[in-house]
Formats: sequence, structure tokens, C-alpha cells
Amino acid sequence: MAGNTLIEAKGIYKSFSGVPVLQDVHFEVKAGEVHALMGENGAGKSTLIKIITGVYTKDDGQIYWEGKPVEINSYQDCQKLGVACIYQELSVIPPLTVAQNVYLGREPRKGPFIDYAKMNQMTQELIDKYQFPLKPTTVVENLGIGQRQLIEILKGLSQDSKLLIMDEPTASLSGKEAEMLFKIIQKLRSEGVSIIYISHRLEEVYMLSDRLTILRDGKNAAVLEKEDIIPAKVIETMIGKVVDESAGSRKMLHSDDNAEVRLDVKNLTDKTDRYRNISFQVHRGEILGLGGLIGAGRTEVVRAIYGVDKAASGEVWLDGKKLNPSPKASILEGIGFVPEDRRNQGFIPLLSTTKNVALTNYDIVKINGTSISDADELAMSKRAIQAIDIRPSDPNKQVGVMSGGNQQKVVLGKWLMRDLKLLIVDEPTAGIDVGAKDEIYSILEDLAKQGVAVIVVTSDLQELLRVSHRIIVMRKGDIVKEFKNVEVTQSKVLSAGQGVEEEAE
Amino acid sequence: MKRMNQTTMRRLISIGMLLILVVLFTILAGAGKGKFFNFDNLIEVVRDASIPAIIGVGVTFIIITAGIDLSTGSMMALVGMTMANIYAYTLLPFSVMMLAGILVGLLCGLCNGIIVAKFNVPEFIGTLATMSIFRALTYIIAIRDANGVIKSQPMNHSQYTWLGTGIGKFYYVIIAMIIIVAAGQITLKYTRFGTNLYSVGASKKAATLSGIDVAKTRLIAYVITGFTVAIGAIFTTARLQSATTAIGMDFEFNPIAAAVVGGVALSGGSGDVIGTLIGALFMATLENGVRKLSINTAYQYVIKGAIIIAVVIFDATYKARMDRKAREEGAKEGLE
Amino acid sequence: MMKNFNWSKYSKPIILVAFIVVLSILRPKAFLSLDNFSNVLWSVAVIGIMVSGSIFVFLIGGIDLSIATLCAFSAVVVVSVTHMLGDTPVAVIAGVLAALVVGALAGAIHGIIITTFKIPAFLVTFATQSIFLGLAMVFTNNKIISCTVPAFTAIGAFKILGFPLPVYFMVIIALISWYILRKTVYGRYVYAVGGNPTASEISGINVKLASIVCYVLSGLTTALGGIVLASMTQQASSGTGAGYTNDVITAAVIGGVSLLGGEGTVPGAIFGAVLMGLLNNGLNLMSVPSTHAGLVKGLVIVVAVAFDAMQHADQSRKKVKKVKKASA
Amino acid sequence: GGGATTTREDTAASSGAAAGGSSAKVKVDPYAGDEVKIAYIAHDIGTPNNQGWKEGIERECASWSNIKVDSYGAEESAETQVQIMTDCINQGYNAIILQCSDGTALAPSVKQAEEAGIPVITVNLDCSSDTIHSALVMAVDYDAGRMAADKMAEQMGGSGKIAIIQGVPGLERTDNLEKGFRDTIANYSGIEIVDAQSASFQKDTAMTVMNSFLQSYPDLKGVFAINDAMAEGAALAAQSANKKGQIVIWGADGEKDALAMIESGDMAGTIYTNSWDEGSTAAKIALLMIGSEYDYTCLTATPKVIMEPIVVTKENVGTIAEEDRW
Ligand SMILES: Nc1ncnc2c1ncn2[C@@H]1O[C@H](COP(=O)(O)OP(=O)(O)OP(=O)(O)O)[C@@H](O)[C@H]1O
Ligand SMILES: Nc1ncnc2c1ncn2[C@@H]1O[C@H](COP(=O)(O)OP(=O)(O)OP(=O)(O)O)[C@@H](O)[C@H]1O
Ligand SMILES: [Mg+2]
Ligand SMILES: [Mg+2]
Repeated sequence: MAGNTLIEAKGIYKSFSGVPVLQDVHFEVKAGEVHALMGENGAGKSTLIKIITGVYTKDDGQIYWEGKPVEINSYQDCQKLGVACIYQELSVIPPLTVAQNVYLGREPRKGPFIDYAKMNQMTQELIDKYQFPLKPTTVVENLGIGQRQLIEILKGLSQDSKLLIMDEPTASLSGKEAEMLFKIIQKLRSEGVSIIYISHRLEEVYMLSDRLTILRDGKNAAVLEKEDIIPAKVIETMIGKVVDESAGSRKMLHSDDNAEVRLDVKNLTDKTDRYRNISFQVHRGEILGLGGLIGAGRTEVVRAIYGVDKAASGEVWLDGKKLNPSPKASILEGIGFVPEDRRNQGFIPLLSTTKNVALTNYDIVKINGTSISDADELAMSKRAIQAIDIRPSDPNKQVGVMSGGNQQKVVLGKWLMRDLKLLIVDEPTAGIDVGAKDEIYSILEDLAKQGVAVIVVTSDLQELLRVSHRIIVMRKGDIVKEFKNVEVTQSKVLSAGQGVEEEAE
Repeated sequence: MKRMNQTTMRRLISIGMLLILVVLFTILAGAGKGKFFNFDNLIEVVRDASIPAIIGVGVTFIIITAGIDLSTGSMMALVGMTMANIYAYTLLPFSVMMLAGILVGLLCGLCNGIIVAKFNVPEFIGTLATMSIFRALTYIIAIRDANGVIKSQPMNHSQYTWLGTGIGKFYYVIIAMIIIVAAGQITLKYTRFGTNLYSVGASKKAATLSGIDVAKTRLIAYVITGFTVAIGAIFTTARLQSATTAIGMDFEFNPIAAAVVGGVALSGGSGDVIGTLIGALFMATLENGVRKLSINTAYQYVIKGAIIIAVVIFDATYKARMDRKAREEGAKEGLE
Repeated sequence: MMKNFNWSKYSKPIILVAFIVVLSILRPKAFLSLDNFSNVLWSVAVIGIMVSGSIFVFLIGGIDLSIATLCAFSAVVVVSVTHMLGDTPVAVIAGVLAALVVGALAGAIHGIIITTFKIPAFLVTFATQSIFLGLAMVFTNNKIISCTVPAFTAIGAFKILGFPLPVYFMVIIALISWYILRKTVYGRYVYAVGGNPTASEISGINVKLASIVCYVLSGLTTALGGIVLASMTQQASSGTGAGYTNDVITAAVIGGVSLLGGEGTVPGAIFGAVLMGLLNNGLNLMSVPSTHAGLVKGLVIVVAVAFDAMQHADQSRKKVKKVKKASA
Repeated sequence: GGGATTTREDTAASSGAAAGGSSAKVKVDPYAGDEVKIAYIAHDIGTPNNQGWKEGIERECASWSNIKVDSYGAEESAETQVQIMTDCINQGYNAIILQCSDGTALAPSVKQAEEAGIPVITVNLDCSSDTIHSALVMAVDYDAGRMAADKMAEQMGGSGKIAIIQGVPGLERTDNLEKGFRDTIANYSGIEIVDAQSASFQKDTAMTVMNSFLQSYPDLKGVFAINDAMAEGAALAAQSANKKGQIVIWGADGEKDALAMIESGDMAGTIYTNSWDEGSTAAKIALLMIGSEYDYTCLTATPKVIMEPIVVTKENVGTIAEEDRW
């Protein structure tokens, strides 16, 4: 199937602020293949993609298109060649409609004017073709992150390109949408379109890719042919150690009903009906998984528990004490919260790791009179960096320019510095590499062992099964199912989320 | 479709607020000849709004890209003084004089664009600097009398001053405003450039990743503003029948205020030219109406400020409600 | 060695030193004297005082267009109250306190309106600018009210070690402001709120309260600026402080404060104020005609800020060669 | 630019310009108790002079209950002032007292008002000379500059260095004042004008400018500031540099504070005009014009009422009574 070399990047160098990110990288994609690009967080995958698509200027190296050297200085240049790219950081424009976003810069025109009727119709055709839950005229700012990801994908698909690059397209998709995407990818491949596929979800990569390039610390680590893509080997090449990635169907860890109840949520109901009568408990040392499709209302529920949004009615009790939730009160009561939208809600991009880590912890940082002890603040951030291996390990690095995975570690790291009773994590590993994922899982498990109650909201079914002691599935604002001390499979959870009862039960 | 209704609703609300203001002044200052509410006075209000509205079209483009232009007042003076020089020292036809003025406006806009978009100087400070540069250039080319003292240059040739008048009370400047506002609105809503403006304003990074030439888009917005400023300068000098170095002094906040009152967010990515027009009308009504109250100037300032605050509070409260509703709609849509 | 030099870090002191060197060469006698430095500092004192407080507003991504008229209003308040209470030293103290209260109140009103209704600071302060001007006119009946009470004029003119009091005020206020921003928890919160209000909210910061305090601090220093200005000129009117809004914002931005919020330091802002003071002083000493001064000033500002912006952008490019060599 | 300007032929303009004439004049007689309203349109309502004029006008009219005065400020902008003029014409004011921001720019509006039968009395600044209107009440700035120069030269003993503190460039009034001053100083061979800097009419800026003058010219003997606020600033700066009374500092306008500083020896002199008097004179003329048979179109020039500027120094400052200090 795979034919001649379509695009080739040779001897690519790139550095930011003097720190080398890519060194002598070689990367080659053949016509009609799905080529996966893997590597740890910060390995330089996204940077390589941005160089290929002209967003960053390379420091050195050469790119060849169908064997001929080309200069790509802007995204338009690569569009002309027939390359489309779905970037990791979403590039949808919130004030525009879905259709405007999909055809941004390529709007169908009548004379000098945009032909909106045609554009909406073309978008509707695309939506129908791929069956995405979208409407052409919806303004994007009113949509959630998952839907925005779908728009981004639609935009890439609409370009009929020879090469489609996808940088972590499934990071904020739930199982159902991801399945749809995989089908689309397979269809495109059969039509001869080349695809560069970046993901931290290994099973996707194994399933989809024809070849695999692994980057490590900004250098080429390996190029594997389909038959050589063996999970253990890939992981080892990527991160230098072996991680157990096996999971599919397994028995829940034992969830002990007799353990002390830490969190008791009673009849929580939303003002605007995004969830209703939510009641559940989390015990000491228990990891509760919260599953469901995009838009099931899980995020809203956990935000209400933590106190970012106020629920219309219902109560939240922690260790037998009724809470009046607000972020500040929650923090002081021993609740930690990792929001799903990392970039917009998780951290302060302009500030350093140190200041981000310390932000929620000034009640425990040493303060002389009114003056923060810089040394103590720094020591705390060094502890966090050490505890979850944040890279770069420079505590003064601006978090805004760090890779997504490391940003997530910073967001999580600050909660590990305090004594927690309850930790809520919403999509904790979106866009995080296997190694780091594994670390995060073990951090969550460690916390649980220490008696912390943990709530994990995740759309990654594998993850849900991997970490949860008990699973609650939500659908359209209601709790529809609980899996406790039973055998669960991904498909059972999925069908509960979709509202399809399995006959097998 | 829902969103369509929402913008329409908001538009209706802002028109409503304008009308309330008109009614308020009609009650306080009276209707009929010599009062607030009569044709002659209302048409003057529109006339007063037209220069900020015309220049506001360009400024709206810039603000939509999350930029700002503080140099429009000085730019007006420079354009005016350029034309005054041609008027005074040459016998070139007026059309050539006006073209030269427009050219200067475009060049000024280009300067701003280059400083801001190419050299990445923050908009506020970049255009604050050009504000003093353009004013200084105006002084330098100012026309001086035999003693070397700067003087105002009359430009009272009837072939030019007709621009300052109208067909009866339908002033040409109002007609120009309607044309420019319409052109601006169409550009904004129905061309790629317009979409690009919104994209750049919403997120420069996302716009870059979508293949939009961010620097070029911003630059063109500044150049367009240069054009609208030149048009504003032409109508102003035609009405004043002269050009002075003081034209446009402290003017720069007027179009910005018109835009912002009209719902163009300074953070970029939202608003439109019609909003700016309504904002300009609102500000002009306020200025004019407060004058009719026959109260001490000092209190006029207080009342003006208080009304603006009251109105924006109302608008913000309303907008917050609309936005929440729209998000809920969006969320529901996602479920289907 | 030189190649490793971190230009962007030191660009500000370098620009300052370059300026001083150029002026020293061009106008050695007039420029290089203690008196002149004292004068320059004195002329930037008011801007320095005001920018030390306004920086809080800029750091949370706000802006204050009412600086000039609030300055006028508080100047009017201090003088009127002093007159009202009989021009005694105690009256002066009462006047100063009254003006500070007015400033703090004005700031609180700004903060409350802006945060409660989520209205852009630009609009609110654009409106209050008009209100403060009106109030200043009401209180003075559009006149200049002068005040030559020694206890009052001393605020602006009394000298210690050759430097007038306002210079010390500037230094003290700047130090306090620097301390708050650099050392206290509240300072950390200000940067966080400016950098990402949503994330700050989730991190348990009372974003609303933190923002209101920023506006109050800005109001306080603006009022103090007004008091000092009134004392320096021995009078107050609705025109006191005209032009200071732009001067304060310019000083802050030249000093590296981002009007988008989250970025900037007090030393930077003071640097900006001093640079502007030196620039004005230089233009005066060089007898540049006022018609041309704006041109020079504008160009210097553009070049200085563009230079700073380029330094940021160029950082990455410079190191390339070294990396290549290392890996070759 | 400089040099001679070109004349453009305009056949259309001269005809029909004064066509409307005084026919539109409304028959009212303020002295007979008819309701009358007068508008005062200031360049900037917030300055002492403008306030002085305003109060002069108000005092003059205060004794008549049938006369109403409204004051407007144009925020230092000719464009705004033109808008207010149009507004006042529409409002049907019986007379307008106008302090032009810019004589040339306001000329069309003045013409329009007169054509509508509303007498316009300009104060302090004429509108362009071919715009004939009811009256002009003014001080002659050029002459004032000359008088200041002569007196200053005398005080300086005919020799020494002088620096000028200017206002905002390009304003006709202050430019004329400076011109008169310079022309006269040129007659004194011993006196040299070494520098001229703008302080934008601001007292605090003037202090800074004065400080740099003191640095640049240690032997500076005289300073002429184009308005009193700046002269006061210069005097304060001299005071704090321990040069009180050593430098001959002059201002212009004659506001209250400046007179006090002359008394205390901080300033050497100023040009005094009585703003109240000017204002009330303008108001008197306005009342005469309203409803009179008087037809301005038959004039060949605008009638001028010259308010004689008075040179004030320490010797005669005492003669200005407290109630004449504005
Ligand atoms: N604009 C930038 N400025 C400075 N440093 C940057 C910038 N973009 C990326 N980097 C740095 O370059 C390195 C590589 O980042 P890149 O985003 O390419 O990683 P990645 O492999 O895509 O990681 P992830 O899997 O987390 O997306 C990181 O260390 C990151 O901090
Ligand atoms: N900040 C927001 N802005 C706009 N819409 C939002 C926002 N947060 C949530 N929504 C919408 O509310 C709906 C409910 O979302 P919620 O995030 O609670 O669901 P979820 O089960 O957590 O799904 P997800 O997997 O997307 O996180 C979503 O469809 C989303 O579109
Ligand atoms: Mg990446
Ligand atoms: Mg969620």
C-alpha cells in the first residue's frame, strides 16, 4: 500500500531560548501510510510538526516534498502543498461559527463576498458524512472542549489533503468519538491519504499505525515498521523503562463499603439542569471513577463539589462535616482539584513552576511576618519537581512554555504538597505520555493508600478501568450505573454511558 | 439560529438604550423648536456622531484584532495640515489635495501597522508614541505667517467647503458615514478579511495555526484606519473651512469610546461596525442632551459619566445573562 | 563571553546608562550635576508615585484612564479641606487624609463596579474620568485655589540632603509596592490573577477582592500624586495633573509592564518613569524646540520598546549556532 | 512651511455670503423685560481667564431677571466649539459671546450665527478678519508682549540672558504675545534670548523646564512665561534653587496668584487684563445688540473694544484692588 516518500525532514534543529528541543531529527512519511510519532511529553513531537507546517522556523535542516526540497514558511505554504494539520493546542476561533471555523481562510466566495449559504451547506455535508454532533451555525464559544476538538478534526478533514497531521486528536474525546475517528482514519488511508498520528494512547497507535517514529529528548530514537511495533519495546525505547500497559477487562479492585465515608454528596442538583439529584459517597482510601460520554455532566458535578460553581440544591459532606463549598474553603478543608481544561483553568502560564506550585499552598509555606520565605517556596517546588519528575526541572521555568504533560504535572504537583482528604481529578492524563501516565496513576494510588479519597473523571475507558476501585457512570446529568466489586469491561461502561443495556447482563 | 437571535436581541437592546436616552432628554429638556427633541437638533446629533463613527469604522477593525489606536486625533491634524499646505502653496485641484490627504492617512496607518505588527511594539504604547510624532510633524509642516508664527490656514474655497454642508440638512458627512459604515459592516461580516480580523482578535496563536497571516491582517486594519481618519479630516476641515495644528486634540478616545460603548470588546474578537455607529450616536446624544439641561458645566461632566456607567452596567448584566443562556443551548446541542 | 550576555535582562539599565552617557557628552556642565539629577528625580517623582500604585491595576490586566482627573480631584480636596479647617498644620494633615480617603474610595468604586458587573476597566474609568473632572470643577467653582500654608508647601519643596521630599516619597512608595508585589502572598495573587483569573479562582484566590484592592491601591497613589503635585505647585484646580494618565501608562509600558496583565515589576516601571524624566530633561537641556520634541520623544519610545520586544523574539535565534556546534 | 501663500480664485464664495442679512432678527428688547438668553462659549471652561469672563458676563446680567446666561466649555477643541455654536444657533439664543479656540476655524459658524440674526461678540481673539460680526472685545497680545519686553529690559538693566517658557504651540494668542516680546527684545543689543521651551501652560511642567534652564544657563537673568501659571511655576523653581528675586520672571494674564507673587518679590511682573471687566463689557454690548436695528452687514470691519493691557510690577501692583483680582 505505502508508496514513495511523500515528505521528508532531514537534519532538523530547533531550540527555544537557547534550550535545544530538536537535534538532527530525521523524519519520513510515505504516501498512503499512517505514520505514528511517539515520544514522552516534551520530546519535541509538536515542535517537529510545527516546523513541518511552517509555524516555527527551523534553525537548520531541510524539508523535501515528493523528493524536492521545499521552503515552508507559513501554514499557507504547507496548505498549498496539500498538508492539513490538527494541532495539539486547539486552533478554533471561539467567536466564529462551526462552519466559519471549518473553512477559515478557505471560505467559498461569491465575488469578493463569503457565500455563507454554501459554506454552511458544505459544513453540514461534512458533519453528516462523519456524523459529528455539531451544527454549522453554532458559535464555538458556546461549545465544550470535546466538541471543539471535533471541529478541529472536521477542519482537517475538509481540506482533502495528501497529508493529514493529527497531534493528539483523541486527548479530549470520549470513547465513542474516538472510535469514529479511527474509522475515518482507516478510510482515509484506503483512499491513499498519508497521516501523521501523534498520541499517547498506545492502543490507538498499535491499532492504527503502519510505521512508527520515536523521538526521545529531541533526537531520533527509532523508526519501527508495523511488524516491529511491540508494546514493550516501544515503551522502552520511548522512556527507557518498562511499564505495564496491559488492561482490557479486569476485576475491580476491592472497594470496601465498611471503610469510613469521606465524601458524602446528597441530592446535588444544578441550577440549569446539567445534572440532577446526584448522590454518592467516596470512602477513605477509595478511588472512584466517574465515567460517561462527553457532556454527561461529570465536570459540572465535580466543579460543584469543589465549589467553583454553586449547585442549586443538595449537600456536600466531608468527614461528617457539612461544607459550604468555595474553592478557598475546599482547599482549607483538604480538597484538591485538577480541572479538565488545563490551559485555561489549571495554571498561570506566565508564572514559574515554583509560583504555580506554591499558589494554593501559602498557608503552609513559611512566611516571616508578611514576607514569603523564597527559600521555602523554592524548596517546596523542588519537592514537587522531584516527586512527579517535572521536566524541565528548572523551578523558574515559565509553565506556559512547557509541554502539556509537564504542565499537567505542575497542576497536580501542587496538591501533593499538602495534606489532602479528597482529591478530584478531571481528565488527569489528557495528552500525557505513558510514562507520566503511569506515574500519575501510582501517585493517585499512593494517595489512596494514605487514606485520601480520590475521584477520577475520565473519558479514557482504559484509564477508568485501570485506576478505579469503583465506577459510577453518568448519562445526561443522571447517575445511571454503578460498578462495584464486579467484572467490568470497556464495552459495559460504554453501553451504560450510551444508555444501551447489554443483553448479556 | 439561536445565536442569530441573541445578537439581534443585543442590538435591539443597545438601540433601545439610545432611544431611552433620547426620551430622557426629551422629558428633561423638552421637545419643539429650540429644545432637544426636534428635527434640527437631532440631525445635528447625527452630524456630530458622524466623524467619530467614520473613524470608528477603522478603529473598530483594530479593536476587533485586540489592538488600539491612540493616534487618530494627531493623524487627523497631520492630514489636515498636509492638505492646507497644498491649498496654500499650490493651485492643484481639490481632488488632488484630498487624494494627497488620503495618502498621508494611509501612510500614517502603515507606520502604526509596521510599528505594532512588525516590530511587536504593544499597541497602546506604539500608537501613543505615534500620537506625539504625528502631532510634532503637524507643527513642523504648519503654515506660518510672515513673522514665523504658526497660523491657521483658511480653506474656504467653495469647491471645497461644500463638503462641510449638505443637501439641506442632510449633511454630506452623514451620507459619507452611512456609506463607510455600510462598507465596513459588509467587509467585516462578508469577506475573508473580516473573518480574519475576528480570528486574530480571538487568538493570535490559533489564527496563526489556521494559516492566517496575523501581521498582515493587523497591518491592514491600521492602514484602513488611516483611510477613515483621512476621510474624517477632510470633512472636518471642510466644515471648519480651515486647518489648524490643534485639530483632533484629545479626539483619540472618542471613536474608541464609541466602539466600546457599542459593544466592541477591547479584548478583541467581538463587536461590529453597526455597534460602533450606535455607540457614536449614543455619545453624541449624551453630549448634546446634557448641554440642553442648562446646568453648570461641572455637573454636566458628572452626569455624563454617571449615565455612561449606568448604561454599561445594564448592558453588562444583560449580556452576562444572554451568554449563559447561549452556553446552555450550546451544551444541549452537543448532546444530540 | 559577550555572546552569552543576556541582553534582554539588562537592556533597561543599559538603555539608562547609554542615555546618561550621551547626555553627559553633549551637555557635560548642565547635565552632570547633583542639582540636575535631583531635578530630574523631582520631576519624575509624581509619575513614580502614581505608577507604583497603578502597576497593580495594569498587572491584573486593567487600565485606569481616570488618573489625571482623580489626581486633580484629590488635589482639590486636600487644598479645600486645608482651607476649610483654618490652614493650620493639623488642617493640612486632615486635608491629606481626606484626599487619600477620596482616592481609596474612588479606587474601591472602580474595583467594585468592574468586578461585580464584569465591565472593562477602560469603560468604567473613561466614565469616572468625566465624573472626577466635574467634581473637581464643582469644588473649585472652576477656579484655581491656591494654598501657601508652609506645612503644606513643605510636602513638595522641603529638601533633605539636596533632594526634595517627593523624591523620598517616590522611593518609599516604590519600595512598599515592590515589597508587596515581590514578597507578600497578596503580591503573588496579583500576578496570578493577571496571568489567568479562571485558574486563580480555582486555586482558591478571591479574585474579586484581590482586584478591588488593586484599584484601591491605585486610587491611593493617584491621590498621593495629586497631593504632592498640589503642594509642589502650591495650588489646585480641575486642570491639575493634566497629561499624567498617558505619562503613567507610558512609564509603565516602557518599563516592561504588559497592559494585558501578569507581567511587569515596580523597578521596571520606575525605570520607565526615570527614562521619561531623563528624556524630557535631555530635550530641554539640548534646547530642542517644543514643536520637534514630540517627534524625538515618540521615536525614542518606539525604538526603546521595539528594541525590548526584539530582544525577546531574538533570544531563540541567537543560540542556534552554539547548539549546532555542540552537537556537531 | 513658510513663505507666501497662493491665492485661489473663488467666484462662488463672495457672492451671496451676506445674503441673509439681519432680516431674521427677532424683535426682542432685553431692557423692556423680554425674555432673553445669552450663550457664552468658552475655549475651555476650566481656566481662570475663562472663569473670569464667565463671571463678568454673569455679574453684568445678574441684575436683570429676564436675562439668562448659559455657559459652555469646548474642551479646548475647535471642532467641539463649532458643534456647540451650531447647537446654540439652533437653540435660538439671542446673542452669543464666543471665546474662539481658533479664529479661522470658528469663522464659518460666526458668519452663520450673524446671518441667523444672532449677534456674536467675540472675546480675546478675533475670528479671521474677513468675518465681520457684531463686536470684538480684546486685549492686544502683540502689544502686551512689547510692553512686557520693554519693562523687563528696563528691570534687567538692558543686558543679560532671557529664556521663554511657551504654551502649546500653534495658538494664535500666545504666539502673538511671544512675537511682540521677541520683536521688542531685538531692540536691546545687550539682551539675548537664549532658549524657548514649552511647558504646555502647566505650572508643574514649567517648574521642570525652569530647572533645566537654571542648569543650562547659570547666568540666566530673565524668564518670560507666556501665561501666569507657568511664570508662577518658574518662580517656585527659582525659589527652591535659592535664586528668589535674582531672576526677572514675567508672566501674562494677571491672575490673582501672580499678583501676590509680584508682591512677595518672587515674580517681577505680568501683563494684567481685567477678565471680569472684559466679560461684562462683552455682555453689555450683547444686550445693546439684541433687538437693535443695528445691521452688521453694513460694516466694513468688526467693531473692536480694546481692553488696554496694564503692565504690573512691584511698584504698581498695589493699585490693583482686591475686588479686581480674579
Ligand atoms: N514556544 C516555545 N517556547 C519555548 N519552549 C518551547 C516552546 N514550544 C515548545 N517548547 C519546549 O520544547 C520542548 C518540546 O515541546 P513539544 O511541545 O514539541 O513536546 P511534545 O513532544 O509535543 O510534548 P507533548 O507530548 O507533551 O505534547 C518542551 O520542552 C517545551 O518546553
Ligand atoms: N466552560 C464551559 N463553557 C461552555 N460550555 C461548557 C463549559 N463547561 C461545560 N460545558 C458544556 O456543558 C456540557 C456538560 O459538560 P461537562 O463538562 O459537565 O460534561 P462531562 O461529562 O464532564 O464531559 P466532558 O467529557 O466534556 O468533560 C458539555 O456538553 C459542555 O459543552
Ligand atoms: Mg505536543
Ligand atoms: Mg469533563
